[in-house]
Amino acid sequence: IGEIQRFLRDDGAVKVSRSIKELSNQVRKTSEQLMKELGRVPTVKEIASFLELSPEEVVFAQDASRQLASIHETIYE
Amino acid sequence: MNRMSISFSAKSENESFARVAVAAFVSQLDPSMNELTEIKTVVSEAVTNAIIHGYEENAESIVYVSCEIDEGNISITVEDEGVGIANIEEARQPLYTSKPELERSGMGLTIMENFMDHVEISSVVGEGTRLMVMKKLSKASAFCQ
Amino acid sequence: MNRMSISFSAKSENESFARVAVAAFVSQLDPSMNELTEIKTVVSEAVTNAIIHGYEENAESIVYVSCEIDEGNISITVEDEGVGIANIEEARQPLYTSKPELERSGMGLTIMENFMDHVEISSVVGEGTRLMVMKKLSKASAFCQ
Ligand SMILES: Nc1ncnc2c1ncn2[C@@H]1O[C@H](COP(=O)(O)OP(=O)(O)O)[C@@H](O)[C@H]1O
Ligand SMILES: Nc1ncnc2c1ncn2[C@@H]1O[C@H](COP(=O)(O)OP(=O)(O)O)[C@@H](O)[C@H]1O
Ligand SMILES: [Mg+2]
Ligand SMILES: [Mg+2]
Repeated sequence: IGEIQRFLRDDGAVKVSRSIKELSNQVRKTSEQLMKELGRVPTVKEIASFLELSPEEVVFAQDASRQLASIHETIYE
Repeated sequence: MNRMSISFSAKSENESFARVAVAAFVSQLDPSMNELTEIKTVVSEAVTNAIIHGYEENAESIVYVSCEIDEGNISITVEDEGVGIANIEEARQPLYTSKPELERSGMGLTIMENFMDHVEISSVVGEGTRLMVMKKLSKASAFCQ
Repeated sequence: MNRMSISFSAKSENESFARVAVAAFVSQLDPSMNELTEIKTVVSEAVTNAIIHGYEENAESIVYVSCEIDEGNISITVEDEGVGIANIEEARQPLYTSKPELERSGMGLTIMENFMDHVEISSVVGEGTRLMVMKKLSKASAFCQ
């Protein structure tokens, strides 16, 4: 099943509601890690450059996951 | 100086769109993640007010949001052409809500005042409401990174 | 049916904002990651055209983007009040660019035609350009999986 999931993800056919969740987890983990390293709350660009995303994409990943989680539940669960 | 505006149907599904659009725009100024969360919360509260109070969830109506950034200063305006507010003083009181039946907390405007440096409301009954909030980003995030 | 529109200063910093705003809005339909990437690419290309060709990077000008979703159908309009296009046939040719000095690829409109089901351009020289693209999300992505 792991293989298939990876395939779907690489293949790009995976739905946004599922894929974005992973990205939002990365944003959260990066934020926690930078907080430890810097001793303060990181800025959005600090997280963006760490993840090689634009700041706007960081915002999208962080927020969309909430909205999309509920779409995912209504459609697939 | 940079400016954007968005408008959208008064549906609660669009609250998330409005929040992301404003947050994505202000991310150009490199706010801290905390400041970003505060701004998103304020946009959510203001847009929700326009949808449920201003328009009473009439999805044909349009909500208008605009945002201007200038150095570390952000100003955000949320407007509706809905029912308006008769008593703005009263509306701003913590815990005051005109819709207790919807389990509203009455804390939306209070939260905005806490997270922003300045909150201005103007409203005409039967014509609509305009909310303007301003925030200056902390120096730390605006200049020293 | 749901609708939004955004407008913003014609600065290249805003391309990423426009792309994310449209992505946040169409995400309501839960497209596949591929479809979302295609849509974001098209918005980038169209907004870049408005900024660099339409307005020749005059940041006082305003770019207008609107988006309508209805079941699995998405339509996106990008408008500018810039110089306009004299010969639309020619502009649509793969590799044609009027700005080879900027190392433009001349592939923007071709990419849009590839990623979208329908691309419509109307333009009046000296008044501006309106680009409308439409896409139907694949059934697979709308219902299966
Ligand atoms: N856009 C608006 N249009 C009409 N009335 C509004 C608007 N925004 C706020 N109000 C009024 O102000 C009151 C307080 O708003 P708020 O503090 O956000 O609390 P709540 O939304 O939980 O009621 C609302 O109950 C409503 O009566
Ligand atoms: N919004 C616009 N306003 C004016 N001219 C445009 C606009 N969009 C496209 N064009 C014209 O069409 C040509 C082809 O566009 P495109 O395929 O995106 O290639 P490129 O942007 O790399 O030149 C441009 O070089 C320009 O002459
Ligand atoms: Mg409220
Ligand atoms: Mg182009």
